[in-house]
Amino acid sequence: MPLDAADLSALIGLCREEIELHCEHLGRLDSAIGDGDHGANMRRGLEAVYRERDAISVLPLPAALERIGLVLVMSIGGAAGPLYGTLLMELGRGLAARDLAARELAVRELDAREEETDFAAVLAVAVTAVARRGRSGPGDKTLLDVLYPVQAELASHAAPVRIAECARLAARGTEMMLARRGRASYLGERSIGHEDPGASSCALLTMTICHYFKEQAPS
Amino acid sequence: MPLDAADLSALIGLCREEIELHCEHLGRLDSAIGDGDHGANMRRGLEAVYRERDAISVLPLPAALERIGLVLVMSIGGAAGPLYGTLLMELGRGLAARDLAARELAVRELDAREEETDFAAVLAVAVTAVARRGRSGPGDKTLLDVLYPVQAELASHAAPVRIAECARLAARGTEMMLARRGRASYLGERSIGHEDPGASSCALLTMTICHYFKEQAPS
Amino acid sequence: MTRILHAAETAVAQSLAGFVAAHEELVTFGRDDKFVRRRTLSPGKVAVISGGGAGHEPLHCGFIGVGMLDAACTGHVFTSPTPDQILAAMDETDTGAGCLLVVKNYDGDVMNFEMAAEMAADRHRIETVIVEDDAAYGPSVRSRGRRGVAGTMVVEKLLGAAAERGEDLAGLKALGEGLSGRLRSMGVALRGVTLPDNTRETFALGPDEMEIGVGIHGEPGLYRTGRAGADEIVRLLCEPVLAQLSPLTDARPLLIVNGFGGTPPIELHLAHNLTRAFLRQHGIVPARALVGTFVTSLDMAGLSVTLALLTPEEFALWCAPVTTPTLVW
Amino acid sequence: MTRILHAAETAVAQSLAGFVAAHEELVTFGRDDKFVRRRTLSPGKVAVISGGGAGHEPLHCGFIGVGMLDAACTGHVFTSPTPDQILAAMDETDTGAGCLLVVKNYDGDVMNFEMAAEMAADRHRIETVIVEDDAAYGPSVRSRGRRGVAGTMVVEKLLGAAAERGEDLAGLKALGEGLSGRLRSMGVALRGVTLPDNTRETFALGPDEMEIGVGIHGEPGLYRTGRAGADEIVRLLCEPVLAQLSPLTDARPLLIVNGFGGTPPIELHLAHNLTRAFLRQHGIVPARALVGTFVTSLDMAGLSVTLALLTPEEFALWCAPVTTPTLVW
Ligand SMILES: Nc1ncnc2c1ncn2[C@@H]1O[C@H](COP(=O)(O)OP(=O)(O)O)[C@@H](O)[C@H]1O
Ligand SMILES: Nc1ncnc2c1ncn2[C@@H]1O[C@H](COP(=O)(O)OP(=O)(O)O)[C@@H](O)[C@H]1O
Ligand SMILES: [Mg+2]
Ligand SMILES: [Mg+2]
Ligand SMILES: [Mg+2]
Ligand SMILES: [Mg+2]
Repeated sequence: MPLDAADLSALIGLCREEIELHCEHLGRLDSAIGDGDHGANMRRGLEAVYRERDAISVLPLPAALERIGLVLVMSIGGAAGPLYGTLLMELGRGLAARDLAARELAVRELDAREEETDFAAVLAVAVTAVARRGRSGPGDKTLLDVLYPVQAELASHAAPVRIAECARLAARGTEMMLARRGRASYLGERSIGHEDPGASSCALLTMTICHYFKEQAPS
Repeated sequence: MPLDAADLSALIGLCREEIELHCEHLGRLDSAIGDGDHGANMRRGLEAVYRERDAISVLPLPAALERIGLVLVMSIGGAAGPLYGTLLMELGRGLAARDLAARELAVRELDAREEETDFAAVLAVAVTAVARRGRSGPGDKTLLDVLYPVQAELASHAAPVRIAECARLAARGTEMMLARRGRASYLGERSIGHEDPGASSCALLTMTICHYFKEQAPS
Repeated sequence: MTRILHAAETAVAQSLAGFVAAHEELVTFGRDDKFVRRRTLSPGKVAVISGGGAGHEPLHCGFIGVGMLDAACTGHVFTSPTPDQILAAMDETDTGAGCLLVVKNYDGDVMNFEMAAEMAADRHRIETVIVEDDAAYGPSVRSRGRRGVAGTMVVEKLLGAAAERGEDLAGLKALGEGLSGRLRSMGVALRGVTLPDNTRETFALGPDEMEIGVGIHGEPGLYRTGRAGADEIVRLLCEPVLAQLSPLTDARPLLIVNGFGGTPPIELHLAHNLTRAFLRQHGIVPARALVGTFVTSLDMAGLSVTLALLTPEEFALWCAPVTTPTLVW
Repeated sequence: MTRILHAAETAVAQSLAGFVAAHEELVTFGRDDKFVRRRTLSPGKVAVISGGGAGHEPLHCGFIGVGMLDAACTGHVFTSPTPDQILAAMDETDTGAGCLLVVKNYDGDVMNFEMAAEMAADRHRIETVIVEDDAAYGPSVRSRGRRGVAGTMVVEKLLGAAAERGEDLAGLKALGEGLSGRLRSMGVALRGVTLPDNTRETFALGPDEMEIGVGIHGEPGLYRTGRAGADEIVRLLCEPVLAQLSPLTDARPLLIVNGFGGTPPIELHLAHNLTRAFLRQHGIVPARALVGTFVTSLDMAGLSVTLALLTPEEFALWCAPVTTPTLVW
C-alpha cells in the first residue's frame, strides 16, 4: 500500500499516542532490568517527530523516513536513539536507492506483491544495520528479537494482523531470554523473567503500524 | 548518712546500670524534641566514671564528687556534659569548703539533721551554678525542673522515697512545658507534650540514689 | 556510619583518621588525636579554632588550612566536643597571639567552649565568636538566639583570612560580630536523619512531606508541610532570609547553596539556579556563589540557602587565597 | 530533581545552568547550550571531550578546565547525550589537533559517540577511549566488556594532563588504552535511586539489604545480600578489584573512595580508613587517595572503591596541576 502525506501524518500521530499510552509501562519494564527511562526516552523521540510531522509528511517516503530517523537519533539519546534512528535512516536510504535503481531500469511499475518483496529486502538491510550498530544479534534480548521475525513475516507476505501478532509474541518471547546486550546484560541470570523494554516498544510500534494498514486496506 | 568508699562505688555502679537500662528510652525522648543522643551521651559519661570508680571511691567525698564532675564534663560533651559536670564539681567544691569551714570553727560534730541542712544548702548553690552555666531557670523544660524541687525536698528533710517520687513527678511535669532552652526550644509549641530527656535522666539518677539511701538507712 | 554500619563509638574516630590520611599534606592529628590541626602553624598569628559535633562534615575539619582554621575539635555525632579537646587545641596552636574560638550557637557547644575558655583563662588570651545565622528562629522566639548553621563557613573563611593577614584578637572578634546581622541561612529537609546507633530516623518524613526550617542535628524544623516543587521550596527558604538581613549599601552578596549530605550535586545546582532567579527578582545578584556539600546533617536529604551581604573589605577576605581540604582558591 | 521535585524535562537544563553560573570564571555554555566547555581554549591542543547521561554530577562537567576536559555533553538523566551535542562540542573546541572522546562503556554512550564520530569523520580527526573499569563484570560475563564507572575520572585526569602537556591524538589513545588493565572499581548500594519522573526507586532495598556490584544508573547490581558492617563491605568491594588488577612493578597506587550521591562525607572517610587498612594487609599503600562525591547515581546511598596501579609517568600526570570546578591542585 502506498503511503501519502495524510497516511504518514496519521501514522506519526498514532505511534506517538501509543507510546504515550504505554510510557509508564515501558519505564517499569526498564526499571526491572535497566535504568527505568525507556518510556521517557521513547516519548521524547516521538514527541520530537510529532512536532515536525507537517514538514516530514510532505516529503517523499524515503526522505521522510530518513528524516524521522535523524530526529529520533537527535532527540532520544541512550541506546534506543541510535538503534531506532539507524533503523529508520537505513530504511529511508534503502528505499531511496531502490527507487533510484527502479527508475533507472524501469521497464514497468512494480506490482504490490513485488513492492512488498522489495520493501522486505530493504528492511532486512536496515535490520542488519541496527544489529551492526548494536553489535548484537538474535537472542540477545533486545528490540532485534522483534525486528528479525517481523522482517521474516513481511518477506513471506503475511497479512498485517499476522505480523502484529508475531511482534507481540516476539516481544513476550524475550521474557525468558538472558540479556547479552544493553544494561540488562549486567544482571546476567537475573535478567531472565522480564520482558525487554526495547522489544516491547518495538512491538507496540509494529502493531500500531500494522493495525493502520489493516484498517486502510481495500476490503 | 555518711558515704564510705563501698557506698560510693556501689552508687556509681547502680547509676551506670540505671542509665544503661534506660539508654534507649532517653534516646527516644531526645529524638522527639532534640537530636536523639541523650541516652548515648549519658551512657558514655557513666561508663567513664565507672571505669575510674576504684580511684574515685577512695577519695574523700568532696574530692570524689568533683572528680566525677570532671570525668562527666570530659566524656559526655553536648549540653548534658557541662550541666551534670558543673552540678557535681560545684557540689564537691561546696562540700570541701563546708568541711574546711567546719573544721576551722569546729566546736562539735554536726548531727545528722544539721548535716542534711548543710548538704541542701550546698546543693542549692550547685544548682544555681548549673542554671548559670545553662543561662536557664525554672520552667524552661530542662533538668533544672527536676533539680529545683529535689533540692527543696531535701531542704525540708523529706524522706528518700518522698524525694524519689518528687523527682519522678517533676520529670513527668516537664511534658506539658514549652521548652525555652536546649535543642527542644527550636520546636516552640511543638515541644509541648514530650518529657524532657535531661529531666528524665536526672530523675532516674535521683531515684537510684534515693533508693540506695532508703535501703541502707538504719530501720 | 549512618548507613555504612560501624560501631558508633569508633566510627567518628575512624572517619577522622580517614580524613587526615586523605589530606596529610595539609593537616595532622593533635595530641592524643583530640583534635585536628594544620600541619604547619604561623607563629604570631591568632589561632582560629572551631569545632562541634561530628556529622556535619566537611565542617569543621575540612576547613583547616592556610587562610582558614588552625584547628578543629570534633565531638561524637551531634554532640559538642568536650573541654579537654578544646584545651588541647588551644595549648598546641596558640603561637602567642591568642585564640579565637568560632562556636555555633547551640547550648552544648557554647557551654563546652565556655568551660574550656574558663579553664585556660590563665594561660591563653581568648575571644569567642558565636555564629547564629539560622533565619528559622528569630531572637524573639528564643531568647538564646538563632542556631549556627551553614553560615558558619562564611565566618570561618573571613576570620581565617583576616587572621592570616595579621588581624589581632580584638579585630577578629569585631569582624565576626559585625557580620552577624548580615548573614542568614534557611534549610529544608526532604528525608530525616538516620542515627548511627540505631537505624531509626530522628524525624520521619512521609514521601510527600518536607520540613522547613531544619537545623543540622536531625532535630525537627519550624514547620512541616506538603512536598512542594523546587520553585516553591526556594521561595520558602529565601523569603525569611531576605526578611531578616540588615540592608547594606554597596553590599557584595555571597550566596551558598549547601547540601545536607543526602542530596546530590544535580539537585543542588538546580536549586542554585532557581535561587538566583528568585534573588534577581528581588534585586540581588550574587557577587559570588558556592554550591556543594559543606555543612551536613549526616545523610539528611535537603539543602539550605545562605546569603551574606558583605562589605567590600569582607568580600575581599572571602576571595582571599585559601588552601584547605574542602576549599581551594 | 529526584527529591527536589521539578519538571523532569527542564530539570537537567536548570541544573546545568546553575552549575555554569557557579563556575563562570572557568566554564561556559557551548552553542545553543548543547554542551559545556572551557571558557578559554588552548590552540593546538587536542580537545578532550567527554559526556554521558545526567545524574552523575560532578562527572563530567565538574572536570572541565585546565588540565582536564575541554568540553562535556550532558544527556537526560541516565541517558547518553545525542550525536548533535557531541558534534557541536567537537566543532567548537577542536583547535586543529583533533578530538579525543572519553566514553563510558555503555551501549547507549558508545553508539551515540560512535554516530557522532562517523558524522564528523570528514572534518575532525577523532580518537575514542572507552572506559571500562567496573570490576563487577569481567569480560567473560559480558562480551561487550565492563561498565565505565568512577574510574572515568582517572582517565579524564590523566588524558587531560597529557593533552595539556602537548601529547598528540595517537599518544593519548595509547595512554588511555594502556591504563585499562590497571584500573578497577567496585560499588555497593545501600538505598536505590529515586527517579526524577516518578518517586519510585529503580530497585528497592530493604533496610537490611545491600546491593553489591552496582553501576551508576540505578540498575541493579551483581548480587543482593544482607547489610554487612563497614569492614565486610570494604572487603566485598576490594577483593574483586585486587583480583582483576594487572600487577605492575614500581606501581604508584591511586585510591578513590567515591560517594554515589546520598552518602555523606563522614561515611566516605570511614570507608576510606577501612579500605586503607584492608589494602595495607595486602601490601598496598596508596601513593595518593581522593575521597569525595565525584561520580554519582542521583541520590543513591552507597559508595565505590577505585584502585589504579599507575606507572611513575601516569602518576605524574595525576599529580599535574588541574583547575576545574571539582578538582583544584
Ligand atoms: N547493544 C544493543 N543492541 C540492540 N539493542 C539494544 C542494545 N542495547 C540496548 N538495546 C535495546 O535498548 C533498550 C533500552 O533502551 P533505553 O532504555 O531507551 O536506553 P538505555 O539503556 O540507554 O537507558 C533495551 O531494552 C534493548 O532493547
Ligand atoms: N541551656 C540549658 N540549660 C539547662 N539544661 C539544658 C540546657 N540545654 C539543654 N539542657 C538539658 O540537656 C538535655 C539534652 O542533653 P543532650 O541530649 O545530652 O545534649 P545535646 O542537646 O547537646 O544533644 C535537655 O533535655 C535539657 O534537659
Ligand atoms: Mg533505559
Ligand atoms: Mg541530645
Ligand atoms: Mg547532641
Ligand atoms: Mg538510560
